[in-house]
Amino acid sequence: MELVVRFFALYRERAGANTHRLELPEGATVADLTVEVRRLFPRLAPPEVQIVVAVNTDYAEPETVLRDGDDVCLIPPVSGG
Amino acid sequence: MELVVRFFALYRERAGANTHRLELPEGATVADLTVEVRRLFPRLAPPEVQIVVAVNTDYAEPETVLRDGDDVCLIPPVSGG
Amino acid sequence: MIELTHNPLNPEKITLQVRRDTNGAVVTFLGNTRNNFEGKQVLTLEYEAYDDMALKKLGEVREELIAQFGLEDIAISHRIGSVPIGETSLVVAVASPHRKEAFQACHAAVDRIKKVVPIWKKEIFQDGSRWVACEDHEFDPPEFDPSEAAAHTHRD
Amino acid sequence: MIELTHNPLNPEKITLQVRRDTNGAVVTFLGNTRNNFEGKQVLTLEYEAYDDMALKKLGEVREELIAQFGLEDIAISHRIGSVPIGETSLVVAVASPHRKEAFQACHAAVDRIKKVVPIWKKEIFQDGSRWVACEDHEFDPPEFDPSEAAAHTHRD
Repeated sequence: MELVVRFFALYRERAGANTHRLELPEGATVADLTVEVRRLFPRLAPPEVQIVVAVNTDYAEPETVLRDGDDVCLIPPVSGG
Repeated sequence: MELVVRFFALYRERAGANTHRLELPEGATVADLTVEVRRLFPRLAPPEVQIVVAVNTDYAEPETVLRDGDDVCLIPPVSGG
Repeated sequence: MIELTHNPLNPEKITLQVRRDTNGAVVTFLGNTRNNFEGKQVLTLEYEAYDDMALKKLGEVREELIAQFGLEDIAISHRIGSVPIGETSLVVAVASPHRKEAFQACHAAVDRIKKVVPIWKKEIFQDGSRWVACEDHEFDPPEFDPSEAAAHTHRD
Repeated sequence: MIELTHNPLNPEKITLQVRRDTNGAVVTFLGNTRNNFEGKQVLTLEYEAYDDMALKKLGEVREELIAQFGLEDIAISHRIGSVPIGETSLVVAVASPHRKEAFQACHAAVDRIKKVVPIWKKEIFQDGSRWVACEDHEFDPPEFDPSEAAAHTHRD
């Protein structure tokens, strides 16, 4: 399964990219995705900080199963207002 | 001691006047004044309702002693806003 | 800024009075005249103030809350006289570095204004009128009802 | 009304969106860009949003609070892009028959927006910049500090 992950704000700057194309096995979860993201971008977030993931414009739990074509975004701590 | 008492809003309507001139003995208190006001205007407020008095633009306690020339106003329950 | 006026209020102008580049948060309250009282249509409202004392009490409320909440500024403007339905009778604008204090102080200001400032409003209906007492309760029943009336002592 | 815009916000226009003749109380919050962070001069702020999700989450906050507090309406407008110091980045306007609900709902709306809506701000200094994390805490220390960073998980 191929997914395009989008980075915003702090994560975009640390990744040095707006998007990244990932290859994940069928049945992979959000937790699997963040493991892969941490491997590819070790400076993205310290290990103690949960990388929050949005799938199709909703916050996703670590156990959420990803599907081909999902809109996947990495959400650094928000600071609107 | 002669005092001019001012009425506002509901009290003005019930008194049928903006002001009333009162004669009170020297040393009279706010409580004495409200007794006299209730005698003159029995429909102003029911006996169970405290008539609130402002003296010189501050709320006055019943035991406050009045002086000649004081600005005395009767304050019905407020409802600004 | 403290103001009593017979003119329509300009909430934006009043809010601008308190804004500074150091404010993170500005909270503005608008008290608007409503078109009904317990289902009965209100045609207009009449506000009356004991002007000198009202301005003094508004100033005291302002000073007390600035001190209590560490605010930058508060502006209060109250309209007096005839206020048509849907228009604004009270504007309170509070500026603070942080939003929690701005919300709390603005709410406290409105509560205190309604409790201690000598301003009265009268609702005008098709077939009569009534002076509104604290917190929209009836103060002027046709016959005195002690249990009703006793609740309306409005001092602290 | 829910809006993300690159243009300056017009608080009065946004507040007018929620006003009805049945409203007794309207509370408006303005979030303004501040000129300093811990004494350091901020030159300007840059706001970035994940637009689709931000609009969806703002809509959810609006619907939830209208239901929870029995409100008449809420309008939320957030500015995106470069916002000069002293200008408004967020307007939340709440209309309610009664003031208590208007104050509580407006405060809750701002708190929730800052917690769940994917919008980020960056403070630009003379000599650098920083992404602000929840509640104005530093999220991006030069070296990772677990005790500091762990506090910034921002999900419910």
